[in-house]
This record gives sequence, C-alpha cells and structure tokens, in this order.
Amino acid sequence: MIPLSHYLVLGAILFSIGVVGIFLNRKNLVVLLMAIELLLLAANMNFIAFSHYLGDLAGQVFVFFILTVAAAESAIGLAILIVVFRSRRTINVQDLDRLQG
Amino acid sequence: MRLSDLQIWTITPEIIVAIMACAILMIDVAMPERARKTIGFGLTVSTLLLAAIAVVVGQDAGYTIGLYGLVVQDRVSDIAKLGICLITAVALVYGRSYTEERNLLRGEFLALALFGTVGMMVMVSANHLITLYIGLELFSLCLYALIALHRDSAEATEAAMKYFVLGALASGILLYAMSLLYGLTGTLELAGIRQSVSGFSADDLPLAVALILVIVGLLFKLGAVPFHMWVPDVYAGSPTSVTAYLASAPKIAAFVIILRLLAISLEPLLEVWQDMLIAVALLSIGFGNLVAIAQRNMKRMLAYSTISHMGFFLLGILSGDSVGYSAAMLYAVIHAVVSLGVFGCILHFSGEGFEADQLDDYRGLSKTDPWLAFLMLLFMLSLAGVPPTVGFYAKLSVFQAVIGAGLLWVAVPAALFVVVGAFYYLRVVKLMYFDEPVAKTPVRSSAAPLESRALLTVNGLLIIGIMPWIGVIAEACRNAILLVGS
Amino acid sequence: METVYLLIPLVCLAAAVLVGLAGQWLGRRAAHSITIGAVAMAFVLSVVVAVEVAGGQRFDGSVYIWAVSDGIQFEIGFLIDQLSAVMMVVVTFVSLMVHVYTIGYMHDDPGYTRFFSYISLFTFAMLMLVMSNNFLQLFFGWEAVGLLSYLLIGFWFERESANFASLKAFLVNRVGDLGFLLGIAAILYVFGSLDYAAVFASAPQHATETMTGILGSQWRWLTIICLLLFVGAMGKSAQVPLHVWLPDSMEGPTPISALIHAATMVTAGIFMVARMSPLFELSQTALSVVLIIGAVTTISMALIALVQNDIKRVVAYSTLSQLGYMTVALGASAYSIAIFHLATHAFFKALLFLAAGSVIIALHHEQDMRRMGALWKRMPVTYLTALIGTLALVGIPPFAGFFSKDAIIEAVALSHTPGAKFAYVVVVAGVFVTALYSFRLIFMVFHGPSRLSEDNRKHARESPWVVTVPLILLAIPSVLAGLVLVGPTLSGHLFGESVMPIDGHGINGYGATDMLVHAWVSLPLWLAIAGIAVAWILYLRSPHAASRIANRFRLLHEILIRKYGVDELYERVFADGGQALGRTLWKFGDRLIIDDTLVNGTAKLVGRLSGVVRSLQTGYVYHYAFAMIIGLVALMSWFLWT
Amino acid sequence: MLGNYLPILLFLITAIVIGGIAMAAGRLLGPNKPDAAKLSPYECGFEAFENTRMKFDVRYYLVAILFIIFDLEIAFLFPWAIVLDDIGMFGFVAMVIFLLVLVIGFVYEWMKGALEWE
Repeated sequence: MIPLSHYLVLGAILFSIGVVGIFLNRKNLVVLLMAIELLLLAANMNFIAFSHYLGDLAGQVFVFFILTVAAAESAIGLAILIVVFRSRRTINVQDLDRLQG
Repeated sequence: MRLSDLQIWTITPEIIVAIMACAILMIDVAMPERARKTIGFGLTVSTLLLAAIAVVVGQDAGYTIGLYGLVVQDRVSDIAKLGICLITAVALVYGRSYTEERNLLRGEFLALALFGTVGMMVMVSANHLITLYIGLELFSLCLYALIALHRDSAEATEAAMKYFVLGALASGILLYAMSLLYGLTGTLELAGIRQSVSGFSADDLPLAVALILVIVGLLFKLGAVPFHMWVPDVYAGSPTSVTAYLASAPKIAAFVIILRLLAISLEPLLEVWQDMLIAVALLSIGFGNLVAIAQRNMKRMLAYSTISHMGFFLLGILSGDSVGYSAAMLYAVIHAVVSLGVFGCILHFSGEGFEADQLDDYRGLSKTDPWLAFLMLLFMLSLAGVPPTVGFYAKLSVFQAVIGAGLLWVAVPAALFVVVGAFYYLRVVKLMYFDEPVAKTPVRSSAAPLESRALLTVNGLLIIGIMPWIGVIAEACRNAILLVGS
Repeated sequence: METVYLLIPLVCLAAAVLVGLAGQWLGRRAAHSITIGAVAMAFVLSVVVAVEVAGGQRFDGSVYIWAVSDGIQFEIGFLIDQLSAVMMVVVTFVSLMVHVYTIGYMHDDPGYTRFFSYISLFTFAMLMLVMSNNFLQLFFGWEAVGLLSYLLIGFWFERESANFASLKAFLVNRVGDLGFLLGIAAILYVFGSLDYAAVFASAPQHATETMTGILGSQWRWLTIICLLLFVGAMGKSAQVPLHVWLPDSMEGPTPISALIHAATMVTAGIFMVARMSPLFELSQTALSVVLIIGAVTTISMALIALVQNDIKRVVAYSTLSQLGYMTVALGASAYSIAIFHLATHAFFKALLFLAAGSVIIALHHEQDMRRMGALWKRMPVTYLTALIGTLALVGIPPFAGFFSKDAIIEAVALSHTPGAKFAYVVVVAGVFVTALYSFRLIFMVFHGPSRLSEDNRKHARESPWVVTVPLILLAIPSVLAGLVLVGPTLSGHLFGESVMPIDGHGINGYGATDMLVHAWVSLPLWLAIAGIAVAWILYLRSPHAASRIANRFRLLHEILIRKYGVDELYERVFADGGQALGRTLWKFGDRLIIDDTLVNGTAKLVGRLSGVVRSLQTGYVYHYAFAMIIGLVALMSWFLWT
Repeated sequence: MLGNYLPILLFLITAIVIGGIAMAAGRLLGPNKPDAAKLSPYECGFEAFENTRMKFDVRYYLVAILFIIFDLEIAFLFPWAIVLDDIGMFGFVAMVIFLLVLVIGFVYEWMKGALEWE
C-alpha cells in the first residue's frame, strides 16, 4: 500500500516543474503549453490520490472535468500560438515584448 | 435521480444564454453573409436581456441549492447575474461599430462573448469547487479567444498569448489549491469546506499553503499587485470592444467568487488572510496609481487605474465583516458601470484606423465633441472619486468599512494615493477642456448608432450620484450580503 | 395629499426649467403664460392645503431618502402645518402678483424670459425652504434663494453698480450662511439628527448640556446653536450689522425688490427663527440678543429712511426697520405675532414696492423723489393703493399693519426677556419715525408742486392694467389681512402648535374690536398721527423747514446720510484688510511653501518614481510569471515568519 | 515499502516482453520484400529522419487542435456507459445533451471548412 505522501510529493514535483518551466523557458512557446499541462496534471494527481484515500468519488469526477478543460486549454493555446506565429513569424517567447511599460 | 429534485431553474439564465450561444453559432454557418451580422448581433443582445429578465423573474429571496449542491441561488448571485447580463449587453452595443470596422463582428465573436457570459454566471452561482472551476475556465478561455480574434494585430495576439500563459498558470495554482483543500476537508462543496475548515487551527501549515494558493489564484483574476502584470498588456493589446467587455462585468463575477471562496468558506482563517490582503491592497493602490501617471496610452492608463481600484475593492473584502463585503460588492458594481462608460467613450471616439487610445488624441475634445467630452469628464471624476459622482460613494463606503474594522492605518495611505490618482484622471480632463484640438483626430461619436449614444448618455447620468439608484444598489448589496452571512 | 405637496414646488421648478432652457424658442408670451400658470396653480394648491390644515390636517414625512451616512439620513421631506401653510399662501400669492406685474414692468427688456425663469425658480426655492421638515432641505432652500437673489439683483449685469450690489449681497449673506451652517452642524453634533421633529423632541434633554469655551468658560450648547442660527437669520433678514446688502439690492428690477427683498426672502430669517422657536425658547440669552439686534435695526434703519431721496431706497430702509419689528417680536418670544406681521408686511410692502415701481416706469426710470410730486392726479390708482400701503405701514387702524404692529408693541411691553424695556422704547419711537418717513414719501411723490422733468411732464400717466391690477389685488389684503387674522393669531388658533404659543403675555385672546378700541387710548397710534402731522408740516406746508433742520443738525444729518459709515468701515477693515492678508499669504505661504516646495516638489518626485517603477513592466512573459511566483513565495514566507 | 511498487515493475516487464515478442514474430514469420515506401517507418507525409527542428505545416496543428477536443468525450462515455443502468433515463438524456453540444461544435467547424486539408 503506497502512502498518500508519495503521491503528494509526486504532484508537488510535477507542479514545481511546471511552474519553473513557465518562467525559465525563454525560447519556445510550445514548451509553455507543456508546462501548463504539467500544472494541471499535478493537480490531477493530487485529486486522484486524495479521492482514493478519502474513498470519495467526487475527486475523480473533478479529474474528468480537469482533463476536458486541459484539452480545451491546450487547444486554445495552440490556436493562439498559430495566430501569434502568423503575425510574428516566430514563436520565440523573448520576441513577445511589444506591449510593455 | 429525477428532474424535479434537480431544481434546474436555479440556473435558468445560464441555460438560456448557453442555448442561444449555440444557436448563434448555427445561424452563423447557416445564414448568408449580410443577414448574419445584424441578426446575430440582435439575437445576442436580446439573449442577454432575456437572461436578465429571467433573473428578475426567477429571483429568489432565500438561499436555494440546485443541481445536488453544485450551484446556489441567492440575492448575491441574482444581483450579480443581472449586472453581468446587462453590462455585457451594453458593452456589446457600445463596441458594435468598432468591432464591425475591424470586421471582427462574426459568429465566433458573439458566441464567445455569450459563452464567456455563461462562464461568469456559472462562477457567480457556484457552490462547489467543480462548478467554480468550470465557470472560471469557460470564461477565461472565451476571453483568450476573443482577444486573439483580432488575428492580424500583433498587439492583440501577443496580449492573448500573455494572458493565456499567465491565466493558465493562475488557474493551475488555483486548481492545485483546490486539490489541497479537497484533501484537507474531504469535500468539494463550499459549505462543507467552511465547516471542516473551522475545525482546523489557524496555523495549520498545509491549510495555510492551500489558502495562500487560493489567494494567489483569485488575486490574479482580480489583477492585484504583484499578480497584475497581465492587466496593462491585455487592456492595451485587446481590441477596445473586448477590453470594455473584460473590464466591466468580470469584476462583479470576481467579487462573487472571492466572496464565496475566500470571505465565506475560508472565513475561519480571517486573521491569516487579512494581513496578506492588506499588503496586497496597499501595494495595488500605490503601484497602480503611481505607474498610471507615466502612461501616455489611454487604455494602459486605465489598466493601471483598474489595478488601483482593485486595491480599494480589496479594502472592502479585508474588512472581513458584512459591512466590508457589501461595500466591496457596491464597489465592484460601480467600478463595472464606470469602466463600461469610459471604454464606451473610447469606443465612440475611435474609428476606422483610429484607435483613440493615445492620451493626445483627446486634446481639445470638448471643442470638437462636447457631448463625448462631458461624459468622459463625468467618468473621470467618478474614477477619481469626486463627489457627487458614484465613484465617491464607492470609495466612501469601503473607507467606512475599513475604518469600521479598526484599520485606520490602512485607510490613511490609501486615501493619500487617491490624491495621487486624481492627478492623471484630471490630466485627461485638462487635455479635453484646456488644450487645443489636434487637427487630425476625427470626431466619430456622431457617427455611432443612436441607441448606443443614448445608452452612453444614460450611463453618464447614472454616474452622477444624486440619482437614487446608488442608494438602491447599496441597499440591495447590504441585504444580499447579510442574507449570505446568515 | 402628499402628491399635492410635492406638486406645489415642482410646478414652479418645471416652469422655470422649461422657460429657462427653451425661452428663446417659446417666445415671450409663452414664457410668461407658462410661468404664471405654474405659479397660479401653486397658489391655488397652497390655498387648498391651507384649508386642509385649517381643518386640522398636519403632515410630517420624508418624500425620498437621498443618502444615508452612518445612521444620519439626508432626505427630502415636508412639514405641512399652520406655519408653513401661511407662508406658502403668502409666498405664492405675492409671487403670482409679481409675475403678473412683471409683464408690464419688464415689457421691453431683452432678458424677459430669463427673468420669468428666475422668479419661478425663486418661488420653487422659497417653497422648498418653508415646506422643509429637516435642516438639510432648509439649508438647500436657504442657499437657493440666496443664489436667486444674487442673480436677480445682478439681473442687469451690464450695469456695474448692479454687479457690485449683487456681489455685496452674496458676500454679506455668506457671512450669515456660515453661521447658519455652523449652527446646523452643531445641531447635528448635539442631537445627532437633522429632522425637526426629532430635534425639537429631544431639545429639553439637551437644554443643560454645555461645552467648554476659551479660558474654560462654560457655554450652553443650545445658546450657541441658537446664536449661530440667528447669525444666519441676520444675514438673510438683513439685521444690523449684516444689513448693508439690502439697500444696494435695490439695483435689481423693482418686482424683485417687491418679491424677494420685501415679501419673501428677507423674511426667511424670521420664518426660520419662528420655526426653531422650541429651541430659542430654551435659551434666554439668545432671545435677548435677538431682541436687542431687532430693536437696534428698527430704529437705526428707520432714521436712515428719513434722509433718503431715492424712492426705492426709502421703501428699502422701511423694510429693514419693519424686519427689525419682526425680530423684536421674535425676541419677545411672540413668534406667532412675528409671523403675523410678516404676512401683513409682505402684502403692504410688496404693494408699496410695486407702487413705487409703477411711479418709476411712469417717469421712465426716474427714482429721485426730488424730481416728482403732484402725481396723484396723473396716476390715481397708484396713488390710492400707495396710500393704503402707507397707512398700513404706519399702522393706522383698521389697516393690516396696525394690528400686527400693535400686537408686537404689546408683546414687547409684556415680555420678560432681558432688554425688553429698551426694546419697548425703541419700537414705540419707531412708530413715530415710520409715520414721518412714510408720509414724507407720499407727500414728496404724490403731492406738493410738480418737479417733474420736461418730457415726464408731457407723458407721465397711469400704468397699464397688468401693473395696476396687482396693486389693487395687493391692496385688498393690506386692508383686511389684519382685521381677519388678528383674532385667531392672538388666540393662538391660527398657528396652533406649529410655533411656540405665546404664553405669559396678557394679550392672549385679544380680538380685533378690543384692539381697535384700545388703540385710541394707547401711545403708538397718537405717535403715528403725530408723525404724519410733522411730515405734513415739513414737506407740504413749509418745504424749506426740512433743509433748515438738516443744516441745524448737520452732524446728525451727515451721519444718517453716511448710513453711520458702516459701509466704509466694512470696506476699510474687511475688504482692504482681507486683500492685504490674502496678498501676504499668497506670496509667502502659497507661492513659496506650498507651490514650490510641497506641490511641485512632490509632483516631480512622484513623476520620477512612476517612471522608475514603470520599468518593472518589462513585457516578457517569464518576468510576469516570475513576479507572480515571487509574490507567492513572499506570502508563504510571511505566513511562516508570523 | 518499495514492495508496493512491485505491480508496476511487473507491468513494465510484461509490456516489454510482449513488445519484444511481437517484433520478433514479425521479423521471423513475415515475408521480406523491402521497397522504399515500406522501409520508411511511417507513411504520413514527411520524412522521419530529418532535422527535428523543421517547421511543421500549420495544418497539423489545426488537426491536432480539433482532435484534442473531440477525443475527450470518450473519457465521459466510458464511466457513463458502465453506470447507465443505475442512472437510467435521466443519465441517458444528460449524455445525449452533452453529445448534442459536441455535435454543434462539430457541425460548426465542418461548415467553416476547418476539416478540408486544402
């Protein structure tokens, strides 16, 4: 029987990787999307673990919704990425600096 | 499992808007090009009005749980939904000609606007973390798409991208917080969370982590320092019609989720989050007002002013009692109405190939278009909080709340920054009334459709605080909050 | 009934706004018919209300709440009782007369429609003032009538003198209003409410509360409040030493002098004190101050009237001294009598002003009495009505003025307020002086040799009906009002509980007949007759006697001509002194310290700061995200450390 | 403690074994007549062995987006199908509505021509 803490640690690690990925990556916008997915996955991991250990299904239901939202989110993300690429000819994070100050 | 005990009618407005949004999508593909615009637009606005009527008809003085605990209907949700529907409708009317000129007024635009509205309304009536999250995401995603809809504008797409990334980060954080809350309390229902949270000790570390993550997530949506970075870029980058949309109604929705999730469900931890909110609020007020001074871009300046206004709004929340919450609610509603008006003015002023987003565009507006200039003057005074405009009442009520909560030392610096803020609002007035008009700026307001100009005028009249509505709204908010508190 | 109350002021407001905004399109005829219709309607409704009130109906309630600030309600409300009913009738009636009269008087004036819009607006403001049931609304009406009087005195704004006069009126009234406002503030502080009913109800409890003034002197709150309120009354009702604005206000068109500066606005102070009678009754000190001020005003102003040659100014000074009478009555805590005199005075003084105006237009804006005379043949109606007004003013039975003035004198005689003796002497002497200057006017204008200028001599004739009809209509109450009202007034039926009943004075229950009988054995009447006689001797029988006396008492005459030098004093001390003070403050305080150091200094600082902070907004997403994380970490660590 | 992870280990081993068996069987049993198309590992438009930093045709993204959205209803369909007996008509109707919404989206993109490759 794996203790809850392991799952939580895994979740925390995933979450941290995601966060760090967002502000450490300066090259590729796609990587940002991946990082965001990681954040959601971390949350999912927590929910699953908790719901299993609490013996309460609500958590797993929530996970379904999160999956859906994650999909929609990445879809929108890709779409925006495409329009950015169309107007800029680049998906380099560093080049998104027109709006500032 | 029967429909009857579902109490589906608690979300009638949401259902109406959602169905109509789908319908509009279908119309968009079915109809010929010309018919589509007028019909689609008319349908959208009338849908929102219909939803508003549905809210009024189905209003509920009590406290009704629907969909097996997923949603709740009470005074707060009713008022908020009403405000959201009406304000969004008006925002769309204001933005119509602007949107058409940039040929964004397509089926997607309207459908996305409606779905976003649904999202806000779901947020507002959420009684369950799932509903809350779904509503939040539905709204945010629609907003990302709306901004990016202006494909060939580099600013718009960039703004969309930034908003998307940061927004996703924020909702990820919020979601993680939710998972922790779930694990700690074993339930996803807000009421249940409140119950079991009150069992914890205030300095329980995991709970505190969850709480802080929740605060971060919410403050991001609000755009409070230091989670505000997206606000200026998004305000400035988005098409102005979208800015009007995202600057007005969402504030009300944001208030409600903050009320439900932080102020009510996590009230047992008041003394933990109060200090944090004080810091954030003061930072927001100071930072927003300070940076706004350096701006030359109207929309950007308004973005920073919004940041500072959110600080004031937080003053109401952090007072942590029913007075404070009702003050915050009043503040949110008034701020929504006022910023609606401001962006309405910008929309009426801007024209084909003329964004009217530079402060210099407003030089001598009083000469070229006195009507618009006067309305702008009213809105600026209200933002600055000059009596007798409603902005003054809003600020007054939050200050009363803060002082009532014994936080005089918080009120004092806030009041000082109100003075700083007055500077850049009055600068706009000065530009409009004391400077000579720049030749090139075209005067468009007369070209705008009559109904939207009439609406804008009414909007301006509402700003003059002598009107009795302010008292009515304040009373309504007070009652609503008291009812929630009980 | 509530709607009727609401309607009475609102029709005037509506008419004023309509005519004021659309006057140019409407044209003159429409303009005056609209406003006159509105005011007539207001008058009729007021009469209806008055009848209702006489039938014992009483209303005190708020119409709508404007704002609530921690517990204190700011609301629009009406208090309809005998007092306000009487005031409403008087105001609307005189206003109506003046409206009609104006058609003739302003006939060929470019500002015709503007004028009508102003006077209707004034009527609205005055009604709001008298109908109010709380101090806030009272103050609103108070300021509004002040503003309107300012606008109307300066109506001929191209005349410099008119501008100065209006400015003067405004400034002097400011002094009074400041006191008034402070008084209201004190009330709010002590009673925690702005509602008449609440304040009056709890007044007795607060009667003994005191505050510590300078040098630890103890002041009773109520005294302070009453004195402050009375300062306001002094401003509006032009009591010494704040009287200086009223004579100059004659620069305004004559209908205005009749409406505002004789009948209604200047009586606002009297009305207000009567309204506050439950408070004043509790402060002996305040009452005696009121009494003394009133007495001084009465005699001093009456004396000035003796030496004036401008026909309107004579009437103006007589107004001042009559206001003094009312104030004296208030001081003698005979409030109902004060209001009674207010009403009768409103009628006959409006009559006198309009008569004077009639003369003035007949002589093409000639106002100097020395170039008049023997007009009674040329304009008989004006002459008769003016004579009636004068007799009423002098107080010859059975004209209206007689009853009210006699009642005042009686009340003062029987009053126990400190200073009553002095006041009694003054008011009795006042009767003689009043008779003297009043008939001086009559004789100089209507009798004696004609001293008209050439062209006036040719075509000076009676004024058109729109002028004479109001004169006649005003003459009727000038004769009858006293006869009818004196009984109920003294028996206390007329005002009931609306003002403090006059008790402790023997004159309760007097009737008209008693007074008529009693008059012939009392001093005032004979003094009045003596005054008339002296006037006849001085100005008809031996015209040079007057100037001879003037030369004999050169100093006194000079003092009176100079109006005791009050104006000069104010000019030297307040005007010049104020300017000097302001200049120094501006140079050192403003320029040096505030502008250069504080304002611009901080502005520069803030500007630089904002530029610096702005650069935080780099525009890079990862910086934004990083900032968020920093914030998150900061909150975390905060929690851990605290 | 680590024993808890034994199932996962077994799972991995099994997966590897099966995969190996499959490939081996293919190598041993299958006829072997190679040509260019067959030798290329996948036949979906472009060469596999190239610079991985090459630019994808934007239409792939489009397809990906559409796919992501529409593959997810399965996640709801499975649990729903399992408990369909218990939730009965109500559950059925609910799912029908859900699918209806998806269909609307599908129709929209179809009509908008998002599905045509050219």
